[in-house]
Order: sequence, then structure tokens, then C-alpha cells
Amino acid sequence: MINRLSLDYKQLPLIATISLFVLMFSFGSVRYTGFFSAQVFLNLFIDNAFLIVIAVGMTFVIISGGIDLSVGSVIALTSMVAASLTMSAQWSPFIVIPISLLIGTVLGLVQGSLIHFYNLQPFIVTLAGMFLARGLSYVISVETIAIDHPFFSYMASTRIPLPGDTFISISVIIALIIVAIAVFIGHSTKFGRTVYAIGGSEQSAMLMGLPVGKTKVLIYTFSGFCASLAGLIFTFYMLSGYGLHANGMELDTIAAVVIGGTLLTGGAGYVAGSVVGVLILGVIQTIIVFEGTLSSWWTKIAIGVLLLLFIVLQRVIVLRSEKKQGNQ
Amino acid sequence: STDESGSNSDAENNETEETSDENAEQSESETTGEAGEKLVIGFSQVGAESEWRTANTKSIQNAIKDAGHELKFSDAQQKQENQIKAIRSFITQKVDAIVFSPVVETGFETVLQEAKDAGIPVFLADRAVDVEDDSLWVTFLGSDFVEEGRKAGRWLVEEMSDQEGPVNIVELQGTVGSAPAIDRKEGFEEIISGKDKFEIIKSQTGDFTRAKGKEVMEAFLKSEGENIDVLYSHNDDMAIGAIQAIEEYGLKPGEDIKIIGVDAVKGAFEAMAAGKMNVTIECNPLFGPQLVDLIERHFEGEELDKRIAVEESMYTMDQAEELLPTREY
Amino acid sequence: MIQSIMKSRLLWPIVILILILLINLFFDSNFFSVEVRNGHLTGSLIDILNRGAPLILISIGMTLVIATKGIDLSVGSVIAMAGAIGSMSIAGSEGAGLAPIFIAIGLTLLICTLVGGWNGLLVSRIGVQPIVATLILMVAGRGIAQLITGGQITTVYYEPYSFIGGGYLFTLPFSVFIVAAVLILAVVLTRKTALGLFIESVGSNPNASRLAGINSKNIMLMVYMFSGFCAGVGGLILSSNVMSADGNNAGLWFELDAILAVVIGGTSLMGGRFYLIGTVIGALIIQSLTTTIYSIGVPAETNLVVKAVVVLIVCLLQSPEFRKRVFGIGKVKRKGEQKAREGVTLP
Amino acid sequence: MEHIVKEFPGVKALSNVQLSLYPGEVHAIMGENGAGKSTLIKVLTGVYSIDQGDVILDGKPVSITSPLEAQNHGISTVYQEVNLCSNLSVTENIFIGREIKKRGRLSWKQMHQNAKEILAKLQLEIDVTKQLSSYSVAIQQMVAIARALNVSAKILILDEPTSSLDRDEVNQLFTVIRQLKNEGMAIIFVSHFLDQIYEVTDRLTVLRNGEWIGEYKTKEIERMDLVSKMIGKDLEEMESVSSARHEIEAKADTTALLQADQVGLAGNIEPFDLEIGKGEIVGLAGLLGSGRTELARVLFGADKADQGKIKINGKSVNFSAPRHAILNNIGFCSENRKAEGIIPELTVRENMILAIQSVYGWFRYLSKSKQSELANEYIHLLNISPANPEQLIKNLSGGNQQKVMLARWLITNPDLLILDEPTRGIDIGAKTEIMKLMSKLSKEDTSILFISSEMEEVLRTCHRIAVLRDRKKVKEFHNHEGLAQQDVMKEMAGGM
Ligand SMILES: Nc1ncnc2c1ncn2[C@@H]1O[C@H](COP(=O)(O)OP(=O)(O)OP(=O)(O)O)[C@@H](O)[C@H]1O
Ligand SMILES: Nc1ncnc2c1ncn2[C@@H]1O[C@H](COP(=O)(O)OP(=O)(O)OP(=O)(O)O)[C@@H](O)[C@H]1O
Ligand SMILES: [Mg+2]
Ligand SMILES: [Mg+2]
Repeated sequence: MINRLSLDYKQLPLIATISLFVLMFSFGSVRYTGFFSAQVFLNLFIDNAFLIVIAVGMTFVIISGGIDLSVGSVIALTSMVAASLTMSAQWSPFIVIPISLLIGTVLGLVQGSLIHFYNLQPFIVTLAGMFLARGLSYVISVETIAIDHPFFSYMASTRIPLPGDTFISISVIIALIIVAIAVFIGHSTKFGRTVYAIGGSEQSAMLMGLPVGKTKVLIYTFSGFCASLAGLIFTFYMLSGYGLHANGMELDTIAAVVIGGTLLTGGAGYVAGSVVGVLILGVIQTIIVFEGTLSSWWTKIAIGVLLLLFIVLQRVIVLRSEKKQGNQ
Repeated sequence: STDESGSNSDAENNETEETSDENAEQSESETTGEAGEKLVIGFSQVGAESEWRTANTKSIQNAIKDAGHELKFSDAQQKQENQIKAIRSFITQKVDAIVFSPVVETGFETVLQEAKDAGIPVFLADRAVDVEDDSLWVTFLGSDFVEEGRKAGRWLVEEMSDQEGPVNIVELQGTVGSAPAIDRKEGFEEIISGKDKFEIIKSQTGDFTRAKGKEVMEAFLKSEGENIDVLYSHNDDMAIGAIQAIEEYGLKPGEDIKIIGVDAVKGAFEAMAAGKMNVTIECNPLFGPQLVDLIERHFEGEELDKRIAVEESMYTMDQAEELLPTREY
Repeated sequence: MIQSIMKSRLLWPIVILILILLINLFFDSNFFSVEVRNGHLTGSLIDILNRGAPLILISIGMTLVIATKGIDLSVGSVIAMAGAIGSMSIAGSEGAGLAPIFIAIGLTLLICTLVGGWNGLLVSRIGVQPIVATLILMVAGRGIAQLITGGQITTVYYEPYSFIGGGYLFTLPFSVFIVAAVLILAVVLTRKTALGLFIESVGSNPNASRLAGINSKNIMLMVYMFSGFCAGVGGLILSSNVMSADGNNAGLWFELDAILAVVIGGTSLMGGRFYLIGTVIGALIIQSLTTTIYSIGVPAETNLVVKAVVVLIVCLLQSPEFRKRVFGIGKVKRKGEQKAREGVTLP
Repeated sequence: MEHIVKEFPGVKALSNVQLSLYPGEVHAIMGENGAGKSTLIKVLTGVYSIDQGDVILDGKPVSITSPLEAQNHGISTVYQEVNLCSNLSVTENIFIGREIKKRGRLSWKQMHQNAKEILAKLQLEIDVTKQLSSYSVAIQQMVAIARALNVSAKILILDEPTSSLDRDEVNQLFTVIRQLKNEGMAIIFVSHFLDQIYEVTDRLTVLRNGEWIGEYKTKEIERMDLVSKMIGKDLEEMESVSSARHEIEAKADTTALLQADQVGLAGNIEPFDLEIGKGEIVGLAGLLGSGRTELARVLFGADKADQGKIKINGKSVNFSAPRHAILNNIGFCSENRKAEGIIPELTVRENMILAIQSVYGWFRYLSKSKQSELANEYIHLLNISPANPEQLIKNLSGGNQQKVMLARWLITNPDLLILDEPTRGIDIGAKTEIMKLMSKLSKEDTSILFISSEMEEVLRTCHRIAVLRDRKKVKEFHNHEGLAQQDVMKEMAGGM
């Protein structure tokens, strides 16, 4: 009894988030014709597969009490490298893809090492990483490179049909696989739990004899990997490399993760939550498109207002039930 | 005002239902509707990153509304992914036609294909897309940035013909990587590259904004000072910022430094009227009516060429005075 | 004396600042020269001060926010709003006396402070995480700014307005005086009263602070309001500088530069101790870097790479471990030790 | 360990200290606050690097560079303060780092099971799936011990494990210690309680501000000269301690300062009545988790009471935040100095004046000179070492931090001072000082609500004793001569 309660209590933000997502979706459904359809829901995944993937990496970073601003730019860099190698250098995807994946991973590794060994503040290191990655993609080329290659086109356009003549894309599958893996890592591996411990108190974690350094470096490496994987998905999505791709996406990601109930101060959060967070942002976007009357500035304001509504509601729910918790 | 917009869009929704239903049958058998029929047009705009863009948005929105069609507008906030999402949802909303100004030329293959499969005609406004299969869109109506660059170059060559070199040019680029920035640079260089009396001594991005334009120009003046003869700015806003910088530096914009801008926004005319700017190459955003006309002609079954240019010209200092009152953006 | 300088955390920022300036000297021999031209002190150094003014102001506000373990992403948008409000409220009052400008300034600063207060309320009363709380305004703020200007870049023709950002006083740019005023205000408020102590203690251990009777909610509210105020002033300077308001682009990405400045200045994002002067130097470093990039003719597409490299060098130079490892000052202290020393308590 | 030297900027924490430890013995490290006990332990377990000297394990010199390595060398440690991750469940805190796996994935069922068993050894029955943070310091300390016991180690190090434990828990711990000792484990034990030292340890090493004083067989050294070795001077204070009890003459006709009438907070503490007279010292007795802290927190407004009313000097007040209580001249020294006490980033001076300053408000700022004056006064009074008001408090030893916390509240000279485990981790010398201070304050009409896990302390100093059980006030004793410890104990345990 107590047992279940306490679990609920821990996952409360998550539950609150999910129910609010449902609320928003149904709001859209009653308000707009054609909104309430399986495909609209699936499009949330298709259009945000890459966001889901970075959010997963970011979740670990944030749970450990850090932050990674470089992800957006890494997407741009990856897409750029992938594009230029496939088009200009005419390399086969089976070389290009590993290389692209390596980029973010290596950058992450470097960032992690800097943060750990010279204990620099993650915010700044990854900010530098952000500048660097975007800068490098400009250096490769300021112009956008369209990718015209059977493999990429296949990845882009293949539709995996689902019952009720709906469909999803390959990217969605990749994203979901990553999520599954991440959930496993987070909940039932030594590494995952160490991440939470570091987030709780790095000093204690160190005194408890946990491999703090190794873990921290790994966290950023993983995030880097996710970023470049997301970069590939993004490249499939856009079929092009471009230095301005995913501009400012790091903030969307952080927002998604935090909305998903992860504490920016570290120590608490769920990968699943972040996924819902992404979906929430997606729904907000969709609602606005369906609204179809908003001027550029009203769009911005609307996004802000919806965010606000959501966050405040979430807080209220959580506070409420925390009170209940105390009283039972 | 939100609930207000809410209510009227509610009203629209009912209409959407009918139209989209009719349209559903249509798209089965590619029968284009007969003239004057009320269309639902989805318009996905890049954003509102500049005055020019806002004017362009207004023009297209009004043109569509005035023609009695229903408009579904979506602003991509300068993000390609948003634009793709928008087009997707236009498709799920079964609009009759899609108009959009791509954020970049690349990367719209997939979604355009989806639009085609759904039998929805796509009209490109202002910017092209580079896609092999040009059956994916009906026509592209917009300005040719490279040509604008060339115009600027030609004017300069003309202007400087009697002067013997060297002519030192500083360039204020647009946002790094953006199509206008790349093309206007290319076109301009293409013209002057031949003549060796022209030299671009400094080139830096000013992000299309006044503030940056001013700041960068200051830096240029600091390092180059008097021996700058010409400023070529990828848009008027940066030029206007630069003009302030030049004045503060103590030189006469328009005389000591010849100034070329692109866009022909109102501000540029004011500057030219005041003799502070020499020329602006028009990049006309007000092609809404032209566009709507094209759409309707398409639905009347007319074949359109793939590339239709917007009528544009070039304005110099001496025309500015009388044109100024007529400029609406 | 030398000792105390060597120890001071300002040492490295200052060194870096000087380095960057020296690089300029290398490209432009009379970089440091400052002469009076038509009654104005001119020279690259003055320019850097002048251009840097908005960033410095905003970083000052940001410093206090960060000292409370918070962060304010909305400053960029507040800048845009400030510009919009300022220039709209002044539009069409050409020729009218000085009254309009004071009204405009007053109105703008008031609203911006309230906007900051809004952030503060979300954070302190509702308990929203700062980064999200301020993200809301970061998004919506720009929208509001554009709403005010109707998406146009509204040009201001009312001359006095240009004085804020472009005017000169005693041969110095007026903005310099504004910065000085705000800086002094901040220093006095935080060091001559107990505010500084309270801010640091709230940032360092909110729980304990509450039990010690500090009203942390109001402290937080205050710092966010101040941050909003600073952003407002900065916004006015920026828009007056170009005599126009650009809802979409004014102050874009300023938040990141500001945070960067704060951290370079020695304030930790984990809250606690804060160093206003350090922040100012941090902001100056960033500004001189930008100016340098423009004036020594770095190709536009490599700007970011250069910036990244410099930022990294700056951080590394500030990390004791790095200095020890590289310059071999003393023996390398072990990670564990470092952590323990930083760690919350030492048994 | 031989000739260990450890310096911190400004302080020489250890100079030429040695320590030898044999299998199957319990070895105590004794010393005043700031003597260097914890530092020695941290050096031994690789938290700090050694400046000089070397560590020899099983005959061969080893260099341990991190707690992780220490564990791999079979050294299992409970550091002073609770160094666990309060965001994790109790189980995780016990197992993290050495989780139980089944088919590549962690098996939580198994771990929860084992966690229960291990805690059972310490006679603690709590919901192991709950977050650690939901438990009191005492519980957390028990969990920390459980974690250390969970490994098959050669050496077990316990730095002040008993500082906030009650008698029963201590006994439990000792039975476990003896058992491990018989299994041949070597144990280092740090405590400021002489009785405990004499109860479990075989040998002891005495440190005095960083110096190695000597090593003795526990049986062979007299309490008195042990203490004098630690303090460095013979102390007649000890007499005054033992005689302290007689000092409390029951206060005649105390006018009530604070009256709590059916005050309670659902889920924390049942409604209770409590009256504290001017200058009266009221003690709270209770077992671990009996709700003493909760009661205190409710009175102070740290947790807002959801029923009943509180009167101060007859007029009823309503504390919704600590601030209000403080403005009514109430002070509260929390039992959890790490989480609710010190402001780590600030100096000793700033930590001391924080409360008084918050009373003054932000505008009336104490002049730096005044601050230093106050700081130095109390540093002297409580002999805090190092006696430097500008030292960052996080660099002070545990006991010294505790003293600073006391100073913070003494400076405000409140009408009512709530002390929750104020003597936690404080050495005997300082303890006697504090006891004296309390009776002095009470003479000056300052009332005190005193919570301590040490019955003796409570009996020695309090005029009245309120007993709590299961978050409920069950009885009140007047502390006259006749009152025997057992009576109180009975009530605490449940009056059987
Ligand atoms: N990181 C540090 N920086 C500076 N001084 C330190 C640091 N750690 C400990 N000290 C100093 O070293 C001395 C020994 O501290 P230590 O914690 O070992 O004392 P202790 O014997 O554990 O006292 P207690 O009984 O209160 O725990 C103290 O004077 C303390 O101020
Ligand atoms: N035996 C227990 N079982 C479950 N929870 C407990 C137990 N003991 C303490 N707790 C938790 O610890 C919290 C604090 O208890 P509290 O500190 O008020 O008791 P206490 O008498 O002060 O004991 P302590 O000696 O730890 O101060 C309680 O809210 C309760 O949740
Ligand atoms: Mg100790
Ligand atoms: Mg307690």
C-alpha cells in the first residue's frame, strides 16, 4: 500500500504530464475538424522523431545535474557531414552513417572530459560546443546541400503501414528503439542509477565510491551520440544538410525534458516523461497550425500561453497531491 | 482578442467541413473546380524576420481573402521542420491548394510528394525549392536573388564607369547560409569580378538587421576608414544601420561612400530622399494578387510555366522623392 | 599587493581581456589610440565600451538571478519589448519637447520591471523551474514585441530618443554613464545592504536560508524584477542606437551571451557567491571578441568557430586543474579532493 | 598509517600522525572538534591526497586515490554527516555501486528483500522503497551504517555514527560491531561519547589539533586523563558537569511564555498541548521517529500547523513561516545542519549573523566591524577552531559547524530557543560549555526547548520533560530529584 503510494508520488509529475497531454489532444479534437485522427497523433511522432532522440540523451544529462546546449548544432553538423560526404564525396551510406554518428559521440566525449577533468561548468563547455559545431558546419559549406541518394530517399519516404490506413516512418521506429534502450539503462543498469545518484549529490556519490568521473564522461558521450543519431534522422527528414538546421533546438529539447517532469537541478526524472514532453510541444505546434488564423506574433504568444497553462496546471496537480501525500 | 479569433475560426471550421468534403471527391478524380469557386488555401510562411516578409505576408493574406477564398495561415518561425509540419497538417486538413515560401530550397521532397499523392497543388512563393521532379509543384512565383545581385553590380559598374580605380567595396552579408545572402553575393561578384578596378576589401554578416549592420559598419570604418568607396548591403535595413554608423564616423553617406541596398523598403526611400543612399534594388513582396490569379487560373485548368518572375525594378536617389509617398511597406 | 591581485578571481578574466585587445593592436597599430573628434572621445576602446553597454547591463541583472540558482532566458525578448514600447510610445512626437522621452523611458522601464516580476512570481510563488518559467516569456515576449510594432521595423524620427544610445556627455558616450549608474546601483544595493548576503545565502542553501528567517520568495522576486529592469534599459539603448524597433531580431541570443559573461566573471551557475565586477569584465571580453572578429576581417562563416575556441580557452584558463596541469603550478590536486572541497559540507 | 601530514590552505589539519590497526580490534580515534579525526579518515580512504607519509595495508604500501579504490581494498566507510543520495530510495542507497543483477538487469525485488534484512539486523523497520529524504537524520544515519555493513570488508570505518542515535540504536549497532569484530574485521570508531568508547573499543589513538598525542589501551587509561590528553589541560569542568544536575532548582511560578493548545499537523504530529514558562528549560524525550523534530518544527512554523493555536506572552500568533517565529524572538537550531543549517558557500561570520540580520531586514545592514566583533566573540565563547571568522564554513569540522549554528541563534538572543540535537558531534569540553550556557540563559529568562538523544543531558538540564511516542505527546514529568531515568524510558518505549 504505502509502497504503491510512494511510487505514485515519485512518478507524479510524469502522470500529471500524461493526463495533461491527453487533455490538450482532446481539446484540439473538439476544436478542429480532422484533428481527432490516428494519423494526426502518429504525425506527432513522425515530425518529432529527432526531438525524441535528443530529448532522451538530454534527460540523462539533466538528471545528472548537467546540461547540454550543443545538441541542436550537432544535428546541423551531422546533417552537413552526411550530406557532403554522400553528395560531394560520393561515399556509400554504410561509411557515411557510422562517420556521422561518430561526430556527435566524439564531441560529447570531449565535452564530458573537459567537464570532468578540468571541472568546468557544463553550461559553458557545451555552449562552446554549440558554437563550434555550428561554426564547423558553416565551414563545410554555407549553402544547403540537397541529398539525392536512393538509400536516404528510401529512409525518408518509406511508410510503415499501420491498421486503419495510418502509417509511421522508419525514423519513428529508430526513435522508439532508443527510448526503449534508454528506459532500460535508466531503470535497471548500474550506470543509470549512478546517474541519478550524481544528480542527487555528486559529493555523496563520490564518497559512496561510485565511478563519478567515468559516468559523467559517459553521460555526455551518450548525449552526443543521441544528438548525431537525431542528426541523421533529421537528415532523412529533410533530405538535406544545412548549417542553419535545428537552430535553437537545444532549448526545445530542454523544455521538453523539463516539461516531462525532470528536475533541472538533477536527481529526478524519467525518459518516458521526456517523450511525453516532446509530444506536448508537438501538440502545441499542431494546435497552432490547425488554428490557421494566427499571425506570426500571435503564434509566438499562443505558444507561450499554452506552455504557461500547461506548466502551471502541472505544478498545481503536483502540489495538490504532495499535500495529500503528507496527510495520508 | 484570442477568444475573438477563436469564435470566428469556429465559424470557419463549419465551412471547412463542407469545402473539404467536396474537395475530397475532387481529389479522387483530378477534376479542377470551375471558376469563382471558393477555395481553401493553406499558406505556410517562413516567419516574420523582416519588414519585407511582413509586407509579403500581408499582401498574400489579403489577396486570398479579397478573392473570397478561405485562408489557412501558418508561420514557421524560420524553422524548416515547422514548415514541413504545417504542410503535413494542411494535407490532413484536405485544403484545396498549398502556398508556401520555403525556408530553404532543400529538403521538401518527401512532404511535397505527400501533397502530390493527396492531389493538392502546391504553389511556391518568393523562394524556389531544388527538387529534381518538378511535377511536385505547379509554379514558382518569386524574385531572382542572383539577378538582384547582378542589378546591383551593373548599377555600380555604370555609376563608376568614368572613375578610375581602385574602387574599394565593403559588403554587408545577410544571415550566413540564407538563400538571399548567398545569391545576392554571387550575382554581385559575378558582375564585378571581371573588372579589376573593383575590390571587395571587407565582407561580414550583419544578419539582415539594422543593429548588426551598424555595428559591423563601425568596425569596417575603424579599420578601413576613408578608403571605403562603396557599401553593398544585402538588404536595406542593414544599409540604414550602416548609414547611421557612417554619419557618426563623420563621413557623408551617399557621397563619400556610395550605398547600394536591396528590397526597396520605405526606409530606404526616406534615406535616398535625404540623399544618404544611392540606390535600392527592388525585391517586391507585394505579389499576392498575382499569386492568387495564378492559383485561380490553375483551377480553371490552365497550364502555367514553372517559373514566373515578379515584376521588379530598381530605384535611385532622384526617383525617391516622388515615389516615397506611394510606398506602402 | 601583487599577492592579492594574483589571488583575486578577477586576475584571469582581466588577463584574457588584455590578450584579446593586444591581438587587435597586432592588426591595427593605433588600436589603443583615443582622440577627441568633434567633441567626442573616439577610439576602439570607447567603441567597445559603448557597444558593450547593453550586454554589460543585462549581464549585471543576470548575475543576481544566477546567484539565486536561477536563470533568465527572457532577457532577449524583454530587450525587443523595451525597444518596441519605447519607440511606439514616442512615435509621432517629433518636435515636441523633452516630455515624451521621459514618459517613454518611464513607461518602458516600468513595464519591463513588471515583466521581470512576472518571471519572479512564476519562480518564487508557483515554484516553476526558472529555465521554463523564463522560457515562456522568451517565446511570447518576441511575439508581444512584434504585436506592438505590427511586425514592422518602426523607425523613430524623434531626435532626443537618439541620445540614450547615441548621445555624448562630457565627451563620453551617454550609455557609459547609464552602465556606471546601474552598476553602482547594483553594487550599493547588494554590498552596502544585506541584500547581497541574502541573495548569496538563498542561492547557496534555500532551505537553511528559510529557517534562518530570510524571505527567499521576495528575494527571488526582486532579482528577477531587477533583471527585467536591466534588460529594459539595455533594450532602450539598443533601439535608440538604430532609432528603430525590430521586434523579431532585437536582442536575439542575448541571453546566452549574458550568461556566458556572468560565468566568465567567476559566478557559478550553482548559485551562491556572485561577482558583479567580474561580470562586467566578462561582458567586455565578449564584446571585444565580437568587435575584433568584425575588424580583423574574419570570414563570416568562421565567426562561430573563433568564438567557440576563445570561449574554451577562457574557461580552461580559469580552471585551477588546467593551470596546474599545463603550467605545472604546484602539484595537481586530485579530483576527489577538488570535489570534497567544493562539496556541500566538510565533515 | 605512518607520519601522515595533511595541510589545507591556512590550516595544518594533520602533522605527523600515525595509526596502526589490527584485525579483530575496535580502534577509537579521539580528539576535540577540529582535531583532525575526519581528515585522517578521509586521507586514509583517498578522499584527500596525502601530503607526506604513507599507508601500509597487509605489509605492503598502498596509495589509495579515491573512495572507490578504498572499497576495492576492502575498506568500507561511514563518513561523518550523512553522505547518501536523499533522492534515491533506501534500498538503492544501500546497494548502489554493488547492485544485485539477474540476467544483466538489476533485480529490485531481490535488493528490497536484502535491504529489509540488513536493516532488520539494526532493528529498523521502515519502508525501504521510500525516498531517503522522507526519513529523519537518525534513520538516514542508520541506513548509511547498513550500507557500510553490507560489504564483506576487511576494515570498517565509522566516523561519529552514533551522534544522533538513541540508546537503543546504539546498542544494536554495538552488538553488530562486536559480532563483526569476532569475525576478525578491523574497525575504526569515532565518537565524542566516552561511555561508548569504553564500551566497545579496545585501543584508542588521541589527536589534538592535528598532532598525534598517543596510542593507549582503552582499559588502561583513566577517563579523566584521557580527556585531559584530548583537551591538553586537566579540567575541573568535568566536576561541574557531573554536578550540573543539582544546579536546576525548579523555577518558582514561571509565567507562561509560550502556550500551545491542541497544535498539530496531520501526518506529522498529533495535536498536543505544551506550555513553556519564561526562563524554563523543557526537554523532549522520545525514541527515534517519535516526532520530536516535527513538534519543534511546528512550533517554529517551519511546518505550518493545520490545527490548534499558539500563544506567545498571552497573545495568540500564527506562524506560517519561520520568519514570523523569528520576529517573535524564537530561535530554532535544526538537527540537520547539513541540509537545514549551514550556508556552505558563506564564511563563518556571515553564517553567524544571518539570523540577526534577517530580523533587522535587508536595509539595516550590520557594519562589517560589528559583524566581526560578534563573530569573534562567539568564536571565543564556543572556542571554534580555526578561530578565523573569514573561513568558509564548509571547511570547518563537523563539530565546529554545529557550534557556529548555535552561535547564529545565540546572537539573536531569543526569548525561546528551540535546540534540536544541539550537542550533535560536539566534544565534551564544548558540551559542558553549552550545558552551562543553557542554564545561564535560563537564569536570564530565556526559555529553551531542548531535544537530545542523550537522556542524561535531558535529565541534567531540563526543568520539565515532555515524552513523545509515535508522534504523540504522551506524558510530562517535572524534573525533580526523585525522577529516575527508567520512568521516562518506560514512557518513551510505551509504558509497559
Ligand atoms: N577542506 C578543508 N579546507 C580547509 N580546512 C579544512 C578542510 N577540511 C578540514 N579542515 C580543517 O582541518 C581541521 C580538522 O578537521 P576535521 O574534520 O578532521 O576535525 P574532526 O576531528 O573531524 O572534528 P569533529 O569532531 O568536529 O568532526 C579543522 O580545523 C578544519 O577546519
Ligand atoms: N521508525 C521509523 N519508521 C518510519 N519513519 C520514521 C521512523 N523514524 C523516523 N521516521 C521518519 O523520520 C521523520 C522525522 O522523525 P523525527 O525526526 O520527527 O523523529 P525524532 O523524534 O526527531 O527522531 P530523531 O531522533 O531522528 O530526531 C518522520 O517524519 C518519519 O517520517
Ligand atoms: Mg569529524
Ligand atoms: Mg529529530
